[in-house]
Amino acid sequence: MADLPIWHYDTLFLTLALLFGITALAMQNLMGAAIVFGAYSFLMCLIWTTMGAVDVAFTEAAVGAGVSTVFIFATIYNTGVSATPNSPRIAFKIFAGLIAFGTGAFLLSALPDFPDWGDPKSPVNSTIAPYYIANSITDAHVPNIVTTVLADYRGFDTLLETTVVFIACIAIYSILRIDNAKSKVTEPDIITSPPAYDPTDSLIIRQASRIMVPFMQLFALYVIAHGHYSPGGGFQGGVILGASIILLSISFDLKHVLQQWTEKKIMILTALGVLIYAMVGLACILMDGVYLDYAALDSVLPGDEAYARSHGILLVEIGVGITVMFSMIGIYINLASNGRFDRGL
Amino acid sequence: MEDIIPKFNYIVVVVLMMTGLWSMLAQGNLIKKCIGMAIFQTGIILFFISIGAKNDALIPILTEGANHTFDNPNIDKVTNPLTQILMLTAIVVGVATLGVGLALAQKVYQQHDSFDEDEILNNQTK
Amino acid sequence: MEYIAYFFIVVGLIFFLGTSIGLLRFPDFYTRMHAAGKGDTLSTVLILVGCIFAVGNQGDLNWILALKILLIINFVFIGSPTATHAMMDVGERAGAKPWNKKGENK
Amino acid sequence: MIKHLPIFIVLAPLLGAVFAALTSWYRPKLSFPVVLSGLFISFLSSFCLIFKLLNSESGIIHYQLGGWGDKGEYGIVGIQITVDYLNSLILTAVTIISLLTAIFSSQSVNRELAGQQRYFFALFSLLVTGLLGITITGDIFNLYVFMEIAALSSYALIAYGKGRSYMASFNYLIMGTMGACLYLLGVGFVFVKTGTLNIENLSLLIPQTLQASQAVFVGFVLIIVGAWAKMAFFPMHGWLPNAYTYAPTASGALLAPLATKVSVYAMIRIMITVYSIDYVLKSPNIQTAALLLSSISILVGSFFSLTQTNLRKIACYFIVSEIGYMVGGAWLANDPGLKGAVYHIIADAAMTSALFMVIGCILFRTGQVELKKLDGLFYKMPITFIALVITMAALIGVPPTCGFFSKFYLIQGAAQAGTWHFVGALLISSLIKAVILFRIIEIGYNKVPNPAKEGNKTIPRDEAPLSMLIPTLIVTLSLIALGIFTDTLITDFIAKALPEIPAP
Repeated sequence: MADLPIWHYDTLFLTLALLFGITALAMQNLMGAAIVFGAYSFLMCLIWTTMGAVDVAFTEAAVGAGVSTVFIFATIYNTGVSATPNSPRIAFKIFAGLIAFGTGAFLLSALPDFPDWGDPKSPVNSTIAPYYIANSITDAHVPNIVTTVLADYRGFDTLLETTVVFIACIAIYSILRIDNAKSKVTEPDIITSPPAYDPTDSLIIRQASRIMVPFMQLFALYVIAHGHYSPGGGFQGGVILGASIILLSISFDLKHVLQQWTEKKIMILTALGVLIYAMVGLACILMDGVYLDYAALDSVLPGDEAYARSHGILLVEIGVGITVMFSMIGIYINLASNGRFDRGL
Repeated sequence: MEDIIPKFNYIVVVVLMMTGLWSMLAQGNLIKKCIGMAIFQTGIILFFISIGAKNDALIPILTEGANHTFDNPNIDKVTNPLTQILMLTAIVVGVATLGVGLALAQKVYQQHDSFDEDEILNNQTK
Repeated sequence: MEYIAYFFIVVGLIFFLGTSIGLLRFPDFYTRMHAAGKGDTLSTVLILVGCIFAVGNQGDLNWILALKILLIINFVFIGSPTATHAMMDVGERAGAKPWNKKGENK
Repeated sequence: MIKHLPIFIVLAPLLGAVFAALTSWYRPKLSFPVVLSGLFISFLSSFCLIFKLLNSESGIIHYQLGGWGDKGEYGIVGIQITVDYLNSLILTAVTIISLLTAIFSSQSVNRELAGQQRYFFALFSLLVTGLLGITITGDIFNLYVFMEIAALSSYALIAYGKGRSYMASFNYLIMGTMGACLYLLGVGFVFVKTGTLNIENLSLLIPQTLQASQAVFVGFVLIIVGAWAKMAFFPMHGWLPNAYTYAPTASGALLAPLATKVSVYAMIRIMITVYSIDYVLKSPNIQTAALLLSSISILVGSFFSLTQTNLRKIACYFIVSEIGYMVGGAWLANDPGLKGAVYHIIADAAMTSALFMVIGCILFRTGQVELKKLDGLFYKMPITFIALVITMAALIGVPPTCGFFSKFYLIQGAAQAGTWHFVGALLISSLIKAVILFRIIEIGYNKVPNPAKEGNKTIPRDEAPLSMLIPTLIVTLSLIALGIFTDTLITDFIAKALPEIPAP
């Protein structure tokens, strides 16, 4: 099996993925489109796993197939399902099709110039990347090279990426939240506690999620902490943690979650995650290093310089995890309740 | 044919991306636009992952194995980690954009009771 | 060892085939969900059991991995039927009528 | 600490935003000063960097994040941020304008967004972070991330406008994401052939060894088109007027001068540093197309501005036409053209900023900026009106304002390249702006009989509050100051920033 070039089993997956993508866009029922889109994302995970990109596949499984599908559901729940167009706009569609076709042809014109798929000597695989592979262990004692590059070599990207998630959370709060034109900054009204037993709620679902959620959270913490040695890290763990809360709010009632996770808590914790990351970087400056140079933290963290890097990576991953978890919850709460914070999906 | 087979994946990637691009441009439904956007982004991610793939290579997590050791790994047998990091970032950026897009779509729906672009335009010019 | 793995995986796939056929051929929502829920859970579990043997190394089971896969089986076992139940529940509330022999309600 | 100045430019507004989001829950009043101090630190850092740059021999300051610098045969393995003559100016311009806009907008935010301003300044600061990041970064992928930071925060800032702004913001999101995706794809195509993302390493590789590569060329076109979508260049300009018109005053005043200009900077950076002028000149088809599009862009922007009745919409269409100036100037790919384009980035940032601030002042007092309802504006808000006239004069290109000099260079460049349609478009657009200026003067000054004379209706003076007026005046006067110091700017910075350009 291992002798086959990569593309042998990828061809099937790729064609299927293409099919799913087109189906998702062609469906008139938005709910169906969202489901097919989720399936498409899972297929993408498979493709990436076969290409050896486990971390990406993990993230896509948690983010693309999991959370974004739920986001689309929440939106559809608050709006309408059907997507029957009023006007077909044939001419415009053909025009757009021509643009897309032209762009595609232009992109494909570069095809003969490309290295073959899976060529280990292609420029991408032989310029900087070997440095990471060869030095990840000596620089940071981290076998998962993706983690090292993510949080150390290109740590600045990750700081900004965390910021992007933070922005998304603030942006959605500021877009969707409905203020009752109160000029005073107050907590949203205390939400009355839901009835103990709601006949429309299923006991089975509640119990099942009650069993699942602790394990999910445990697993998420494992993913964050064990990101040095196995696929995963702050993002994946954070998303799973967020997803566990989202599961609770789906299976029980959004009110439960809203009671617990007020806007204040979510915003403070989301900001806190970014702050942890940025502050670890600043600490490096204060200890005579460059920004995000965890080796400068050598004197406070145990072990030698490489271990200092390893611990620094862990610290920032925790920051990332916190931000991602709470912003996912925040985004979900907003999308599901349509900014009203009283009821929802 | 000889030229095409090793590069078949790029063709699929391009078709995927163009499907997404087309639906971002042409679809009248806002949610469909969002889904098209996500598909476009996945296409780009797939493109990046494919250029970093290596034949018969292991995942970028080093282990003590038969053909390479911990301190001195066999570079040709480890998938390129760099493209993967870039795409991790791109995925997260993608979901953030999707969230904001959906939030805006909900607000638009509240105003116009429709996801259809033409209808919204009609409502606005009324 | 390898053959045990193959056996489980093949049996799992047979069940999966049954699931797919059932999903397509059964007449109404409830029977379809029945096929999907039961067949899907069982076949996933069987394939995972096959995987336990497949990841073993020359006759020895890789215990850590086996434990992890067992945990996955556990969660599939909880999650999949619950999801099916939830969909059934929603289907009933949405007014999907069960099929009967006269074929009144399709 | 001097060593760390480059990172503080980006970090200060970022931390300001985070702290603002935190403090808004405990001391809501503190969140504005926190953001302001972040912007101020950023401004100070960029200002100090200019002097450091002038004293340095190499004319370039690197800062390698995480200490991951050049590793011999591998190249630069980490992310590097770079300050050189080209971007130090733009960094300073962005920080100054954002600082002034923050001061300017505190009042209007309190009034327009009463009750919802909690995250406004956090988002404001994050937008500035994104813009500064685009300007300062030395890594093409990092640029993409910064682009998204700026974009996401601007979607939210525009959506603060309520009403029609949601749809405008959604359209902007779709167009902006498309632009960012095309950019990222272009980065991918470049990456395939080079294997590195660092601008400095790329600039060594591409012009020398990869001139003929089709993939690199496709990457070039994709990056440029992506940047065009972000800056609302002609065929993709549809989102801009609505988005900036329906945004709240404060968002408009920040976004309009900076967001598009920074994209232009990114395009120029890719054109002259990553690829090279040589490369641009060797792809004549793209050059001709770009020049033609910029002429059309200028004309479309100008003519549409003539048809509008809302001063804000007019200003938005001005942006579309000004984008044409800069893109056209850059694609002339000769010495005066590029000088004009780079100079115009700064000049236009100041001009647009002044224009939107003036509009903000008028909006603050009168609540609307419909052109025909501005009668008697001169008597009501004389200082604001004079500022408006000066700004419009700068946009037309009346000496000694900065607009004159940038246009001078652009026309000189176009004449040198023989691109006469660009010259024509420039002149026509000036003419149209002059028409609009006279219309404004007509309405604001002549339409109402002079209230100072006896017997006429008196119009009470009602200027905007000082916190709005002073930033407006500073920016307006800077238009003249920029014009006076053109020579210093061009010879000390811009000429040094541009590479050797082969004579035609």
